[in-house]
Amino acid sequence: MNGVLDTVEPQPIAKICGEPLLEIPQDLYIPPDALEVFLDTFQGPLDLLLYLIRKHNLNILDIPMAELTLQYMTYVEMMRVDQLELAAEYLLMTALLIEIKSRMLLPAPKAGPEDEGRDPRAELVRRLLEYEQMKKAAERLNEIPQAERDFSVVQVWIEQKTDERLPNINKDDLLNAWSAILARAKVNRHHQIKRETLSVRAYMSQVLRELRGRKQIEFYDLFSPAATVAEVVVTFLAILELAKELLLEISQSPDNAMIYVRAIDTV
Amino acid sequence: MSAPSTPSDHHSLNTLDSLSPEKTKQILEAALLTTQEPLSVSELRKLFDNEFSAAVITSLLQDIRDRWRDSGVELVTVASGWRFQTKADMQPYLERLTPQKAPRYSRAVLETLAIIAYRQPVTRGDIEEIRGVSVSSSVLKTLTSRGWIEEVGHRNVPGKPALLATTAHFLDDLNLRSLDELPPLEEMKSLIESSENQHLPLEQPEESSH
Amino acid sequence: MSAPSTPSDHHSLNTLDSLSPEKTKQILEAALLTTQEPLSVSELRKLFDNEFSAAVITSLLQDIRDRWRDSGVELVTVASGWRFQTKADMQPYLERLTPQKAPRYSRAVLETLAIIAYRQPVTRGDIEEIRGVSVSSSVLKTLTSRGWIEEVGHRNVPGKPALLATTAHFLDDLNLRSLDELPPLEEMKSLIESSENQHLPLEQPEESSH
Repeated sequence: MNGVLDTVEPQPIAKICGEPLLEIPQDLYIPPDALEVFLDTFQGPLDLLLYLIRKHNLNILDIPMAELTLQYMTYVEMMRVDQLELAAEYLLMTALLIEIKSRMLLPAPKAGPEDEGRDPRAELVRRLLEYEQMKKAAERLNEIPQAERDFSVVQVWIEQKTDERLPNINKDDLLNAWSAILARAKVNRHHQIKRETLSVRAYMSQVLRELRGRKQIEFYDLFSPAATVAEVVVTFLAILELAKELLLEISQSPDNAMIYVRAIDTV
Repeated sequence: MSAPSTPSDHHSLNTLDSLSPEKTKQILEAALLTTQEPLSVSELRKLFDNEFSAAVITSLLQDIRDRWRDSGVELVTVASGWRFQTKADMQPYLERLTPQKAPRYSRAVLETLAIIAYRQPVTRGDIEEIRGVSVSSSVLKTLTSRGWIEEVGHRNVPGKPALLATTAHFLDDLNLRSLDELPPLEEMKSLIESSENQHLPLEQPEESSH
Repeated sequence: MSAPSTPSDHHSLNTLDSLSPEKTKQILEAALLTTQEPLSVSELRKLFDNEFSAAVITSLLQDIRDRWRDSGVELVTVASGWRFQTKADMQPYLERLTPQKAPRYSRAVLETLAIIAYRQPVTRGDIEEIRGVSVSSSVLKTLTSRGWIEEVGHRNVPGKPALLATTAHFLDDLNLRSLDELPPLEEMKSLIESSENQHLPLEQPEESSH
């Protein structure tokens, strides 16, 4: 990259008709074939101007404006095809140089005290120097050892213990969990009653199934010995509900001994 | 424009003749220290353009392993090759650098645990009854594998559902001597009763009849 | 590398009776070997619940650095702290393991980086002003995605352009502890004087000042 500026062994910047082009021609003329290389070699018009001044001792005062302008315009024409932005920048630089040149040629106006010593080249020179300084800084920066390119950062595997960290809880967590259940239960109570009612209806079906094909069944036989209290109560409620809906009939023997349940045959 | 020359470009690689065993080990060590993934012997041979046999590399790796023995980091072989890793006793210290958020149990886990703790022994169906939603197997598995709940029997109803209760380990982990030390549920009596009542739909059954 | 036992330690480690100086160094070493990002002394103090002073930790780190001196890996201090990294002469070998080369940046990227590093905070417009060409978005993206530059605010002018600055990670990657360690800017040879002294600009070298 800095090959053009500081070549120890000159490398051709381009080959034109098989002939290596070792240096940018001093007369500023750059053969069209080399233009692409030329554009890649310089970062922009500032970079090119800096090169011409430093390498060929081009006097900023005596830049051959007519020639330079003509050639810059040739580049601009060629660049317009696919590098319009860069073309514009070269065009701007040409305009700047012409402006400086023209101001240098005009007799200096009677300057006010604050204008004293102002050189129309000063601003361009300031920019050129600032750019050159940053260009050098970039080169120095690139020489500093860089992670990944010049050294690698150490990173060793951390062996995780097999037992993962487990959550801890305390008594209050349990209490809070209960509170949450309580709060939700209140909200859901209506819903839950409905669920239970449906289960009564399920037992009603079950009782009816047991009565199917039988004349009557003893009340106690409707209750499984394994039944929970809840099941007993639900079964009882189911029987009452069936009686209320006149789907079965409950009767008791005169000696108050046996209770019978009989399906009411609606047929 | 060509890439700028960099310091590393100027190092001419030593020919193998000039690579001392010590330097060879340094290179192996540097490679293993900079890659988290295990490196196989055949990969490590690439460091030297395959000019050392696998046996030579393995022998050097064993030397390196011995040299690291007294360190907090060790060279180990795993399925895909060799790697450096920290020893287990470093873990408690290293964890302090990256304090992870303490893991937390989900509400489902905590509520299930609370129901089992306060209402034991209970079946899964009981828990679902109280929580109003089904209990996923993973919730019970979490609590079982933590050693906080266990099956203590089966309820004598169709399906013979398992009865769940908390363990002594649960009490230990919560620093309790007995279940009596759980926070009292005075203000929740109504809930427990109401949830019991919900087993028994005695509340205005008429409401539901059309 | 290996943890050879070191001669008796001068550090007073009475605060943590159970931790020998050797074990303390093992822990520091393990922490530094496992983290890619540099660790500051204050972070390293967390390893021991801040029971060692920064001075003690720094002194132990210097011991560790000495101990690693003959290895392919070195302990260095950069902007964000201490870290282990390979020495430059390891890189040619390590590159053989990783097929893709580390990025080498174009002049456009490097010049933009230099302007941001030396003139920060700067706007994109400032950079364009100095380079005399527009700055492509890909150049800034390259530097941002490497983590070397970031937006640090906006200049209070129309359009509120973002102000760019270099990051601590940039300093880390270049082994620098602060921006002061960047190479000093060179004074450029004056352009006016040299051209004023020349009457025949294209032919005569500087010596021929009339």
